[in-house]
Amino acid sequence: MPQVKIVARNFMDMVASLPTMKLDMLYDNSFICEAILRSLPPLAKKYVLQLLYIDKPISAKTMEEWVLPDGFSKHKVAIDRLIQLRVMTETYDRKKEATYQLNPKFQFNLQKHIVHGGVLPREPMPSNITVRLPSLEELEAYAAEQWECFLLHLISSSEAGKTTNMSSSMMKIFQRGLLSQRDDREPSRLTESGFQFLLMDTNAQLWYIIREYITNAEERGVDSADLIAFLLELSFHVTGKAYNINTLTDLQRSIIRDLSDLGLVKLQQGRKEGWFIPTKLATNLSISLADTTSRKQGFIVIETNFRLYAYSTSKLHCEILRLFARVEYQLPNLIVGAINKESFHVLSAVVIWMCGLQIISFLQQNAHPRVAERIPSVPENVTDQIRLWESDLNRVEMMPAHLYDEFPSKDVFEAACDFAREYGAFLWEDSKRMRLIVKADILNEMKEFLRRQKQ
Amino acid sequence: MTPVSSKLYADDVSLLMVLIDTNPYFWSSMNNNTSFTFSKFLSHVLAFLNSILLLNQMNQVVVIASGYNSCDYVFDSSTSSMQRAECLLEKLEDFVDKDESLSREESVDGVGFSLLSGSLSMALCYIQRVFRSGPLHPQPRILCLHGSPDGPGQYVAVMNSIFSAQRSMVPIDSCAIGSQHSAFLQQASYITGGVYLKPQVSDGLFQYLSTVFATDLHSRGFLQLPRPVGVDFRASCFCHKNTIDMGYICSVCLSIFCKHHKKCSTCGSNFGEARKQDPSASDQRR
Amino acid sequence: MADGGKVVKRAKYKSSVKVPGVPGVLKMTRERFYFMPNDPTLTTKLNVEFKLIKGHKFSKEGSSKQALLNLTQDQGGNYLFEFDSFPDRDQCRDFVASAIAACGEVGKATSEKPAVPHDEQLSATEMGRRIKLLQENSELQKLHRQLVIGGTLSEAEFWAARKKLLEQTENKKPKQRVALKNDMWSVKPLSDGQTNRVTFNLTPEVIHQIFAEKPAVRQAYLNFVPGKMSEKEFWTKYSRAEYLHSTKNIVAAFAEASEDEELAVFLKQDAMLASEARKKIRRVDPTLDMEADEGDDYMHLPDHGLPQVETKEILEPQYEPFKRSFSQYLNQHAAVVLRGRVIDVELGDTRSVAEAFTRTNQAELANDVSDENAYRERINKVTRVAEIEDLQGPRDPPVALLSIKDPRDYFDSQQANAMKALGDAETGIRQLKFSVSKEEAFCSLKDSISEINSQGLIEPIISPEVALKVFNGLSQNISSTKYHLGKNPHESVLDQLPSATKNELLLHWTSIQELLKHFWSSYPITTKYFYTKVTRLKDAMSQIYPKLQEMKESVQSDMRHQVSLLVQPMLQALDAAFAHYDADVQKRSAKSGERPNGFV
Amino acid sequence: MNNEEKRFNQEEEDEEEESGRGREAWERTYADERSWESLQEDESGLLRPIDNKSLSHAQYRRRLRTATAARIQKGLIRYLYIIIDFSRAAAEMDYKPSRMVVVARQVEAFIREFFDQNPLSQIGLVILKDGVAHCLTDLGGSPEAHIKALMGKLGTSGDASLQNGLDLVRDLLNQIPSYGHREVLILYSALSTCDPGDILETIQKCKVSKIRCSVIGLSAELYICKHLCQETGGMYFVALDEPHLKELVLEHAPPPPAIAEFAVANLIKMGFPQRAAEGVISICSCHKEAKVCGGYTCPRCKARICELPTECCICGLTLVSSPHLARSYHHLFPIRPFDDVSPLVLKDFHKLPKNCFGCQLSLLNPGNFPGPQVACPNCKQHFCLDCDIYIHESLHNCPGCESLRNAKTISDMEQ
Repeated sequence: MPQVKIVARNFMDMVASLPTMKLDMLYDNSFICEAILRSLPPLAKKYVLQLLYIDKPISAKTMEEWVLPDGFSKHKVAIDRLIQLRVMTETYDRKKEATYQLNPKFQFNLQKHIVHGGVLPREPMPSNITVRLPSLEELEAYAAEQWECFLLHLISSSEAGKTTNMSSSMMKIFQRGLLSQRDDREPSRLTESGFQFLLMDTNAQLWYIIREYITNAEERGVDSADLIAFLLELSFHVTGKAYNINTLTDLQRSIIRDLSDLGLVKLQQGRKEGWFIPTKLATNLSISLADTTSRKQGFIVIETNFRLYAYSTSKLHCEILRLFARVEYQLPNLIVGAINKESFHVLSAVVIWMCGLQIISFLQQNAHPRVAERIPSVPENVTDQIRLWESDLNRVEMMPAHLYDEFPSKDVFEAACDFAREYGAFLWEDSKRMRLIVKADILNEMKEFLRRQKQ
Repeated sequence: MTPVSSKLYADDVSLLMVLIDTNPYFWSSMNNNTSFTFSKFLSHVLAFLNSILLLNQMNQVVVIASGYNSCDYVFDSSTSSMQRAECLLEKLEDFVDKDESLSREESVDGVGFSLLSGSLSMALCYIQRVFRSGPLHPQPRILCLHGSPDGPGQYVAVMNSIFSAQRSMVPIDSCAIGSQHSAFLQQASYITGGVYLKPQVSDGLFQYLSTVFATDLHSRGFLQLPRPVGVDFRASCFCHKNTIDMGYICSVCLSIFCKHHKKCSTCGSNFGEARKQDPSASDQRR
Repeated sequence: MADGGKVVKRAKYKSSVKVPGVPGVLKMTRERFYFMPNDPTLTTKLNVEFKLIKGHKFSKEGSSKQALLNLTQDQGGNYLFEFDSFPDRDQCRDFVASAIAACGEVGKATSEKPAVPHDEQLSATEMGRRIKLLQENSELQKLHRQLVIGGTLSEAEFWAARKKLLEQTENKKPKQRVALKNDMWSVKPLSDGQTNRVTFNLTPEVIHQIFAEKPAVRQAYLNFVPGKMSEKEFWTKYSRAEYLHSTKNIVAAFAEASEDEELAVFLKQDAMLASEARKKIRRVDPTLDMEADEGDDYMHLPDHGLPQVETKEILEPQYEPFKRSFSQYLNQHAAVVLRGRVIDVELGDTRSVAEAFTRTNQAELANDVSDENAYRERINKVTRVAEIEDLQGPRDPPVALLSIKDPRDYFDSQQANAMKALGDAETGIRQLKFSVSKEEAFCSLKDSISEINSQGLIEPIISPEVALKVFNGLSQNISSTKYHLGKNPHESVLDQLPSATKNELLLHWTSIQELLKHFWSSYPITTKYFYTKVTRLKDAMSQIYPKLQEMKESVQSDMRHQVSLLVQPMLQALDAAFAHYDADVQKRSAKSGERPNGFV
Repeated sequence: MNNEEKRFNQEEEDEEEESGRGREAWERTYADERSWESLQEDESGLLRPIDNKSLSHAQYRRRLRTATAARIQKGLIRYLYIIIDFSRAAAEMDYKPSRMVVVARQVEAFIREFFDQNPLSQIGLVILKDGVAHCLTDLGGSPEAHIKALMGKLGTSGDASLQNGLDLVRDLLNQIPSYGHREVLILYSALSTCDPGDILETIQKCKVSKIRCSVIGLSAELYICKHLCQETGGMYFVALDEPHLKELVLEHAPPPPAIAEFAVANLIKMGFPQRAAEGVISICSCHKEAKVCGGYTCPRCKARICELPTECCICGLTLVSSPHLARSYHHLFPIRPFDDVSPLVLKDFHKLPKNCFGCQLSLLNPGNFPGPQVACPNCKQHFCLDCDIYIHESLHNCPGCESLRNAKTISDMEQ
């Protein structure tokens, strides 16, 4: 599945990739520990929990006692993960047996958390200072809008209504891999991964972007560890509460600004001081990709006659639909279109390689609630048809070849055919009209051969 | 591509229904006989609940107190504002008051039994509601932290609950606090595929909880949890109460007798004719 | 045509392969076979018992040779038959094979224990089935040889336990009588495109139906065949008539009929039906309400909305008899179906069927005149049906009431032994002696709650030492149970054993199972017969016992453990049986001869 | 006249065909589910889906009333034969994909439910085909065996003969001991029975041998079926559609009330085998394979059995474990049906509980006034409709009563 290379890797993979001493630093604040814990695979979580109050190293054997024969792979994964994240340290006792022990900082923090509860990274501002804060709904809307506009910029800056102040260099970085541009004259085209990116749900997209953001932090002269720390921290702020900007370092301020463009936070300026309001996007950051419950309300109804109704006001949706459907007309809150072979092939022209399943899953994930409860939410005949189209897209394979004709004589022709056959480059012959098609790669040999035939 | 649902919901998200035994007589007996007081118990349990909530922000914990005269919900993490188990303390206090007000007899000889069947039934109802809530719901399991002896009157009710749980594939874990094993819970865990455990070191309750009972259903596929000591499913006869491996069952009320009677002592029906089944018939039957 | 019981084939009986041989019919039953030459004047009739037949040879198939079957008699002589086709021959051959075997078996079975009661004389087919089973299932054969031939069980006993098996092998015709086909039979003329030749195919079933529905045809058949015309001619004529009808060209029909009076019989309306109908009218169920379907919307169509069969144009009177109404046909068919299968004869030969029908008809007509009980039957049927359900009260019979005295019993039956199992009943008792007043109980509870509430959880929740201790304890517990679980519970132990041992073991096992089944099923001992049987069984088992023992020793050391493990349960089972036997014997001797109640 | 009937509905089928033929298969599925019928117009003239929840609930309650009116004996030990009509008529397509398939599906579901509710009972399968009755499986306690056999034998042909079926079953049921409740459940597709003899006699015979015959028709009501059920004290219903059919079939899962004249009390000899000790190997007599530990040993003949409940295949002793008995106890102590809370009470809803006692679901409608709810006559607690159904169909005890010591004692006195 091509998807894997685009799907945003877990935040924690990035954390894990940090150098050890940075990691240990991270574990100083408890909410990072919490975040890390939550990101662990189930088995690992359980191990942490059962070692929570044990301060002696536990031999690997004892741990394995618990594992069932068919659970060993999982066990391995869990243990590796723990060690990788330095949550657990592996040491060898004098009997050369591996023993595990919890990272004391980590352990302490968790114990504290369990007994006293988590501490908030910073206190929200008292409501008397802040002018009326946006309600959660408004915040949602704001976040969605920001994010969408950002995406629009990403795929085609022309479509985007309002501009973002995200630096264009930054944009370029994000677009890298998603868009491909032969040269500046023609508009850049969506790559396969770009297409898949669009079909991913918001959190996945967010992850992808954030990852890009972090990975190239260094070249902006930002320490990725700090960045990660801050992002995690951010994710533990309470959605919709206002936090004073002055509590941030300059670096964090600059980050915040970028994030506000992505819709992770909303910036507001009061009389004397400004504050930022984390949105849901931000607070979801620490959630590992696996459990994103932020399900957007579906909006697409597709009928057995391939007509497609999308109850959406968003430009982005329209753009996405355009990718594979012929949009016929567009009402304020409704996009009507149809999927058909043509539009499909257009798509295949746009996207170098594409996956019908991708589209189907997109349709399923965004099915309108009324259709959603029907099984299947997308009619079989549509899904089947899409698969068929796809299959007959990659039915033909092209290869460069040369047509030879006007052979002087039958036997020369025959000889040529045989020659081509020997090289395994023979493609097609028309014996009575004496025409022959041969793969391009042996062109020279053919030339040479034919010349020899001449004499 | 992985199916939508699995992508959206982690497989270790779990709904934990905890039934805590708040039988005052039992606890005061514990206070007298052992060092393991109710407050200790509470702090262990609360810590455990907190850690469960910590493991996954979508984990859900519901606590039902099975008291001496009544049962009630004391905590539901999905409704409570803060994700901390300490919230249950106030409601627990109210509950105990209510429980006291309900009780009639001034004092009971012995420990008496808490209303396990009631809390079990409530827990199951709640779980059914979660099931109804849609395709994406946390994996429910029940954990009984029970100490009081089993209440004879409750047998049928408890069994019913157990079977209902089994039908909807909800495992019932049970941890017998106190010095006494519980036949109910043992059967419950055995039948529903849960874990039955009786801590040797009562002060280590938290360790037991976090090591054994914190395991989510997904991980149980890979882990070997304490297996129940062989549960003896032989019955014992109504007439002498001694265990039998062959007996006579009343076809009307299914009461068990160790030897042949003329009349059923339980439902009073007469065992009339047809006592002999002719061997030829029995022969044909196989 | 053949069923389990007999085979009938056309064949030539020859003294040697060269001679042409005498054409005739070879008929085989389980016990004997007959040969009837077609030409009755000839004297080469045969009637031989299979007992005398020792073996049979037959010619290779496929080759241009004739299909020969050669039955060799024990005292030299042999019977040589040539069949029309190899399939025929093979059928007979197989039959002969089983028949010969059967005679042998029966001989053995009966000769060995004539003493055994109700060893009923088996029908040949039954016998055949058993033989077949034995041939197919080698294991069963072993068992059979060991137990039946070995004299432990009687044939009957052996098979009684295997009714199911027998029924499975039983050829697919169940003993239930099948009703007449519900769907109407109509000869569909299958006409191949080019030639205007029309073919009808008549199966015995179809013929049977024709006879049932068309008395006249039946009558005609009895009159004409074989005297006037051959069977074939008859049916072609009939078919022709049917064809004419299907064309619905009455005039043509009339024309043809006037030439050929036999044909006319078919074409004319069925006179007998008419006569019967009149009688039938009297027998009509009075509750049958002709007006019932008044309202139904098909009433406005003529002829109950059945497809129009009659041609509408006016016909001269002389054509009248040739008109045939579909509804007539329909009703007749329905009547026949409802009457059910009145005759019960081999559908094979047409004549007997026809005769049977006539006989039954006559019978009906005869007793129909004064059919008292039929009349009464009709009356009480009226009373049963005439009532209008809506006016009747609910019919449900009274239900038995239940009164449980004390539900607690149900608990105790559990509690008692559960506690025993856990081995700490006494602690339970200890707990129960202890009393505290309501106030302090509840107070202490509330105090501890508020305590927590005020100064939070007790820290540390748990001391590292305790935690470690508990954890290790649990781990040990786990590892210990793991060990108990056995190395690989999945793969069968049997396969580890050397095949010889395995087979021997299994053989013993099966025989023991068989014996035990019979042993237990023959309790309670009600008759002398069972008594003897049980003793017989017991002896047999006690013979096996030592065998098992020595087997245990015999196997080499590495396997011995498993084998002994496997053998152990068998021995236990046997012991249980013996113990039960002795106990029963004592009981019987104690209350001398008085039958024990149903519970052994 | 069965032919006529046959013809007529034949023609109807044809018309169906006509109308159906125009469309593609996938279109027809839409036409068949009749989505437009699940709409209704509200007072403001808007179309909205019918909430048939309350409707079905009312229906369910009616059933409940009749079911557990008084404390009565139930046929706890049942010997049930399911006669399935796989005649030509079962090939009709009015149920999708065909009657046969639908029936098979329902029977499977039924068998599982049946053994869940009556662990001590046995089922046998009989199929009507080609005018005769084939005994598919004979009485047995393992659901899988039956289901496997059934799924193997799908396929329709010939006529259905009620008489043959009944005769066959009667012979089989006459062999079973007297305390067992003899039942027949007939799933009948055909519109006619095509019998070799007089079926009325057969029906009388069934009545004599105390066989309770119930019929579920798939096409239309037949007099003969109705007569049969009336005579033998069974139930006769005709299914409207698949869900209805399912409902009707599952209604036979709980044990029927024991009819006074039929009921024969008796003591049944049963064995309570112990689980085999750890590490014991032995050949089990049911599958003839060596089993390492696990499995049970017959207390009488020491044969090894794999699972319970069953009949020892050596000595024929019925083997159960105490939980299996316990499974049936709830039939002995049924809970009272809950009462609907009358609108009058709902008027002053301030003193009513806000949440369902069972599942804590809010009982208030969006309009913040109480929605439909029921109350236990014994403990007076209020429940939501879903809990009501769950409590009576699966749980079998009232959380309210169970969680009130005093209320409990009251109910005990009543017992």
